[in-house]
Amino acid sequence: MDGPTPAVAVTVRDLSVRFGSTQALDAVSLSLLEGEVHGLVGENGAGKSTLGKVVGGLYQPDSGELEVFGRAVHRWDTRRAQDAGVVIIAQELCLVPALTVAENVFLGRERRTFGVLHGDLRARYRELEEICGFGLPADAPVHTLPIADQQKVEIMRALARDARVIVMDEPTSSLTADESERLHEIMRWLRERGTTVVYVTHFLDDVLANCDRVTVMRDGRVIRTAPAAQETKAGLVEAMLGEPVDMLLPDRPPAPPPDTPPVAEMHDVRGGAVRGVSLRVRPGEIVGLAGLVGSGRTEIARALFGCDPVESGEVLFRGEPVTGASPRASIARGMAMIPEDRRAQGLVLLRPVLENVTLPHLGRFSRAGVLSRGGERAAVRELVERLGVRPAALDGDVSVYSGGNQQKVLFAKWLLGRPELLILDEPTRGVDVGAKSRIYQLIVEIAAAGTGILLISSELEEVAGLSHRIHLVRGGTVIGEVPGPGASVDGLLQRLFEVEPPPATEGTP
Amino acid sequence: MTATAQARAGSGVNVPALVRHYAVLIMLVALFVALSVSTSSFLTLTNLLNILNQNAPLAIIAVAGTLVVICGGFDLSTGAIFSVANVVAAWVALHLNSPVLGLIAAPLAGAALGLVNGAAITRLRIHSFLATLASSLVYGGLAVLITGGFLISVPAGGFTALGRGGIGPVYYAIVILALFALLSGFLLNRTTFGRYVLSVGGNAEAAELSGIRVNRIKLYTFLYSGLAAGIAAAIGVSRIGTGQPQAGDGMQLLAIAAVILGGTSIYGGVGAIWRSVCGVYLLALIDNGFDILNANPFFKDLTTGVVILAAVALSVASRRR
Amino acid sequence: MTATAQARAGSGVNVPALVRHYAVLIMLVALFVALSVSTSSFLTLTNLLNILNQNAPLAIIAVAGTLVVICGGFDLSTGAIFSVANVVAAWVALHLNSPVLGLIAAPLAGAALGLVNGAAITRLRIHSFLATLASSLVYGGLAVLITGGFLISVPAGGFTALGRGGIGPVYYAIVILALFALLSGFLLNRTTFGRYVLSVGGNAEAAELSGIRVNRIKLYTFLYSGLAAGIAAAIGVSRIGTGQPQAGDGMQLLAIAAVILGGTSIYGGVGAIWRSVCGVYLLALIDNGFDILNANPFFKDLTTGVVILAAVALSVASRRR
Amino acid sequence: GCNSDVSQVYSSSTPSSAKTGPVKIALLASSSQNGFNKAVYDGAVAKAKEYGDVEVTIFDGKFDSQTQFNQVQNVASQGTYDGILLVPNDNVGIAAAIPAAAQAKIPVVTTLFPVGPNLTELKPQVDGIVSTVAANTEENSKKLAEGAVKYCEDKDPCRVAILIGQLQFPFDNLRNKAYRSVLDGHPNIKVVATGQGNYDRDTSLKAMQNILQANPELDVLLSNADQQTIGAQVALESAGVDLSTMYVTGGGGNQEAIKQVRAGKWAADQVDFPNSMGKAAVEQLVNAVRGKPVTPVVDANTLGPVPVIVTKEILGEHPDFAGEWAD
Ligand SMILES: Nc1ncnc2c1ncn2[C@@H]1O[C@H](COP(=O)(O)OP(=O)(O)OP(=O)(O)O)[C@@H](O)[C@H]1O
Ligand SMILES: Nc1ncnc2c1ncn2[C@@H]1O[C@H](COP(=O)(O)OP(=O)(O)OP(=O)(O)O)[C@@H](O)[C@H]1O
Ligand SMILES: [Mg+2]
Ligand SMILES: [Mg+2]
Repeated sequence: MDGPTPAVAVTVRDLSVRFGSTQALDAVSLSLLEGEVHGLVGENGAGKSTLGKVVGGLYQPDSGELEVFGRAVHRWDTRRAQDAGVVIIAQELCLVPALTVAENVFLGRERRTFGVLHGDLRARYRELEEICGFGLPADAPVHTLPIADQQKVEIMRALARDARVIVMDEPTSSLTADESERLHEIMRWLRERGTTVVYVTHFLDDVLANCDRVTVMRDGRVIRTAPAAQETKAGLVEAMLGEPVDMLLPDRPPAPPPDTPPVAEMHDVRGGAVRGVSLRVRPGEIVGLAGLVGSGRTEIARALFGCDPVESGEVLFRGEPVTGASPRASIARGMAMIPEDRRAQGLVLLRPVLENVTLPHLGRFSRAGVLSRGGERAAVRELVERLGVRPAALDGDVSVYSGGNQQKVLFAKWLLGRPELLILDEPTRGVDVGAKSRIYQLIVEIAAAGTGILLISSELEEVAGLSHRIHLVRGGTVIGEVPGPGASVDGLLQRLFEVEPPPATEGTP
Repeated sequence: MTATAQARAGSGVNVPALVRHYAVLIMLVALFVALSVSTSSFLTLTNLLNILNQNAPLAIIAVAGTLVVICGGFDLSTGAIFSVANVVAAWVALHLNSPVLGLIAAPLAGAALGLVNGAAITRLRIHSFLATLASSLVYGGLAVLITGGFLISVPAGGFTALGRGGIGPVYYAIVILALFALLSGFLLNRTTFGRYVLSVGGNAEAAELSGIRVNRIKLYTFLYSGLAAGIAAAIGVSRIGTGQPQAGDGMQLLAIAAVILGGTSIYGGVGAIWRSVCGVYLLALIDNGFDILNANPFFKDLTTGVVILAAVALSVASRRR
Repeated sequence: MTATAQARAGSGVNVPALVRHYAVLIMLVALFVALSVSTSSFLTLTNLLNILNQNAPLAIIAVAGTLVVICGGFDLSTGAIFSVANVVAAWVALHLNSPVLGLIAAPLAGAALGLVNGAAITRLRIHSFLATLASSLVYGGLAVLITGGFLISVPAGGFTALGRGGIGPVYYAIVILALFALLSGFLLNRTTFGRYVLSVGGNAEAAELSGIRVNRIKLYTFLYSGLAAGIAAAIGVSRIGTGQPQAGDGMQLLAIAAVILGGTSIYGGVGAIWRSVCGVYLLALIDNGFDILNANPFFKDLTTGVVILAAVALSVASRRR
Repeated sequence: GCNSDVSQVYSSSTPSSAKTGPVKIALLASSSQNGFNKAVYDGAVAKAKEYGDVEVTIFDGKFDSQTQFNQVQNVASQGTYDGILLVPNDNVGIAAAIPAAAQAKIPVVTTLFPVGPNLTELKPQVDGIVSTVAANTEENSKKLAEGAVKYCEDKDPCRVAILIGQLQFPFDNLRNKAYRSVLDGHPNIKVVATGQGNYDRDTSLKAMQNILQANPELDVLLSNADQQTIGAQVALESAGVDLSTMYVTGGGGNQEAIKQVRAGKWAADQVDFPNSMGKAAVEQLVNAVRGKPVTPVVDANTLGPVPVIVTKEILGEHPDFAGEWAD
């Protein structure tokens, strides 16, 4: 940066936070300048969110100092932080479900006279919407929105606060590439206005392209802070993980011969947001679903897994028509699904790691309904080690695990069952680069062992790089298919944005 | 119900949604019509005013209780607060020889006890279900101690004006209920306080993140609930002219039943004041019906149970597709 | 409390965690010691056995209620089920002239009514709080109808053996409670059923997606709770020798209070059987203490409320950092 | 009536249990927070003072039969008390606890109700009960109803509303049946409504308002409890009914009720004498403890200065009687 040295917005000095036996932050010192986009990277559990939450007033540090705009703060909570202009977009979506989009966005910042609300909510919302351009309906209750849209609401909520410092903790984890780009534009716009943005993300390319400075964290400590221009992706990765990691996608497993009978098929399935879908997955094949957010990929997966009713069409598993579909029946047939919302749909946060992993497989670890806990522990310990879940405690409290480690626990849960069909809905959301490459490796191994995989991801590189075949999804139907090898992100995007959608029936696998 | 199913249910305005929303009103109207045709004594101004008047104290408690439940809490102490407030009113009226002071003392005492509830819940971070269960025992004991276990009879005169008098044929109690319900509805829907109540009940963490003082909002709802119980007690004690330490026994459960019957979620975040009032009067109509039809009281509880189930089933059936 | 505060609390095993976990036990022991030193009448075998025996039916209900609460439900109908089961037992014993059949009929009746609860809750998809509130009214009405409002006196003889007899000085009721609590603890901690109960209470949607029949698990917990109320009723009616339609009044609230006092979360997902039993006996010791210390009964409710608050505050204080 | 003035020697435990010296009595009130029980207690204490070496302690039964059951057991097992004075919450459930007292050789005197399956049998039905200080509920209820019949003689139809505590309570059921057995024999008498007052003013007020709605013209109000009549009075008066033109009754004989009867507003009241009952019960209990002769049945109707059913005229003859309790 040129010109006069910019003023310091936030300084933290020797900040430490300890949770039980975990030292989440260990004497962290860092300064954030006014008008900079400051990248914060590190592997899962490095302490990024914890740092953000301390700055945002959600957590109290055990020791250390916090200085905001030159003033040392002592009592610090979300309210005081917001009054000082510090706002955080938490990693885990945190909205009031029954309130509308606009109400959520301006929550706590309502205009009022003697406590009586003004009627200008919609006008204010429109103003903000002009800046963001997300196109969300102001009056929809947020619980009716897909996750990605909820994330946009979170972003708008932070903007609505006219903050001088915004901590964005993985704001793009459910956004598609173009929406992420919108956010990056917003960041630049904020920077011009002198706002400080802390950008926590696992997308290192985004960090390098959009941040002024980058701080790398590992094990609760700051490794280094440097101008983004001086960093490289490989350098960041090595600093994060303490060792260089091969970031190339693994090779696809060999595709099954085309005449292999499919393990699962959908024939013109309709129901809810699914409007006529046909596809098939063969054993050992990785089939990707590419689509924009809200295109209905999750709905397709849920219909296949039996969570949502199928109104017409047919689902076949190993050639047999599926009747009386339910998650239970699907699991019994040999399917498994890692849902997109790991906290709401995947994990029982109140129960320890062990119980979460074995939940669908208790039949195996019990006789006449009585559990054999030794067998359970042995099986789970093996998986936890294989997947590198951290902390590696079987009785660990998953609710406080970092996002990436929660995702690994979910993988462990379904890998215990050796499914014939594995549905993965955003399997690497919020996962660090190291873990990501381990998950890719896993996907490939699982497929190589003969499991059919249906892969849904908003990271088109993943879909393009791992799938044998890719279905393009729009408006709840499959609008086309491209072979995986040779597919490019740009090519996929172009097809997805095609103005004139072909008729739904064209989507033959 | 899963979140997605909920999401699905939440979209668009259609007949099932209306039924769900208005189930309690529909039941109320149905019972109203049934009673009107089955006996001529039902549909008279006096009877209707009586029903409204009789249950106004309970309805006032349920109105404030709606805010508590929407905010994610439970107030099981309103009955005990009613008891304390009603003996305090009688005590003050008798010993300070001022009916007016007595009647003013009740809401004040109620608000004070509600404040204690709120402080205990937010300071000690106890769940309100347990905290108010405990405080209801404490308050109940307090009411008995104030009276020494006896009744406090206030000589008639000004003291009974509030409970027995009215504006024309309309009892004051009805007027107070109407005002209180309107005020509460306004608070809930048109003020930042109401917005915060909804958000704290809907997702306390999100509210906290938005800079809302979650504890303070919770505290206010319990204060409000205590105040309402105090107002109800003023009406009740004035009607009877006697402070009784057991006067409020069981009211808290009826009030909560009415709130939930009105469709307010016990998980908080959503609800409506008017539906709780409908809930109170749905239960009241059953009572009234049994009395004026001279039906066998053995069947009253049974009927009440069935009506509640029917109302809820109606609202739930419409949720299916 | 916000989720973050909760999350913060959840880590590591340390002294505060122990206090939190054992708060109810600590209070129980403290009260036990206090009573032992303050009067010689307390620490006698007879008195202790009496306390255990007297509260065994309530404890049995609380034990099963723990499973219901852990599974995310609420059973407000156990008192009414107790009433029905106890009049059914008396009726059968009297009219079929078989004490044994009568005593067997109670648990069966209880289980049947619990099944009806469970079916209503899962089929109609009503929240259990409201459903069991309604069903408790229906069942209460049923109990009155069975008796016609009178008592059903069973001629002494075999009928009272269960309630009054015992193995040596140990009443059968205590033995049954011990077995039932052990069985329930085993079910919760060592069986797939228990694991499912915990996960359904913790996150019903995740459980459903893991292939668990959520509704069936819920239904079983209510069935179990009804069965427990029936067993409790068999003991109770056998003790008294008479079926009374009001026998169970108020039991449901005491049982739930004990469960929550034992630290089981009203949101489900976590809890322990033995702590509910401690909760029951903590309340029982207060009662017993007042009686044998000859303390002014005016202060009993007040004291109970304060002890509950103290127990909870103890467990919560240790949660802070 | 069942009253029996024949003295019998308390014989169910051996005379060797006779005790000299101070006597400690546990008064198990149905609820200590209740005027009626308080009056029993006051009477008991007064009598104890007369003795000088007798002490009475009150226990709170919380209107809950299980609580009282436990209290009997606890008292029996502790050995602190020499006798139990019982104001029972229910007649049958508590009976099961009495044998424990009998075993511990602690005599029990019951007031207000007999203990045992038969509510109309005053003679001790359970081993351990040495004396019943009570009146026959059925007969008293019939007497109250007979007053109404007399009032109705030249009225056709004569519309009667009954306000009963709670029909689910056996003794209230008994009272209601007793009323009906008297009234139903008279074709001119129509029982137009039966409401439940739950011994509570507010509940009774509501019930009466509702009843008046369907039956604006009432001739008789039969109520088994004064508290209920007081609540009903509010409803009647605010509906513009002059009580003196009706036949209004109450039950219990509390001070308010006696005032109303004297004022001519209520036509009759069925009087209880809790204070005298407390005294009489202590007397029997002390006799039992000391091995003196015990009267197994003390008819409570005979304990007070006035007959069990009082009217304005009767009270006129007893200007000093004010009622033995206040609620
Ligand atoms: N509330 C809490 N209680 C206990 N431990 C916690 C809590 N929050 C975080 N931790 C632990 O602190 C460490 C740092 O967590 P944090 O969430 O800050 O990591 P992160 O860098 O944001 O990781 P991710 O990239 O996965 O989001 C982790 O080991 C986590 O398990
Ligand atoms: N239950 C439902 N009923 C009707 N429409 C729904 C329902 N659930 C979601 N939708 C809508 O269907 C569309 C597809 O949503 P879905 O979440 O399946 O998209 P997606 O492609 O998986 O996107 P994401 O990236 O959020 O996972 C969205 O527009 C959403 O609003
Ligand atoms: Mg994080
Ligand atoms: Mg999706």
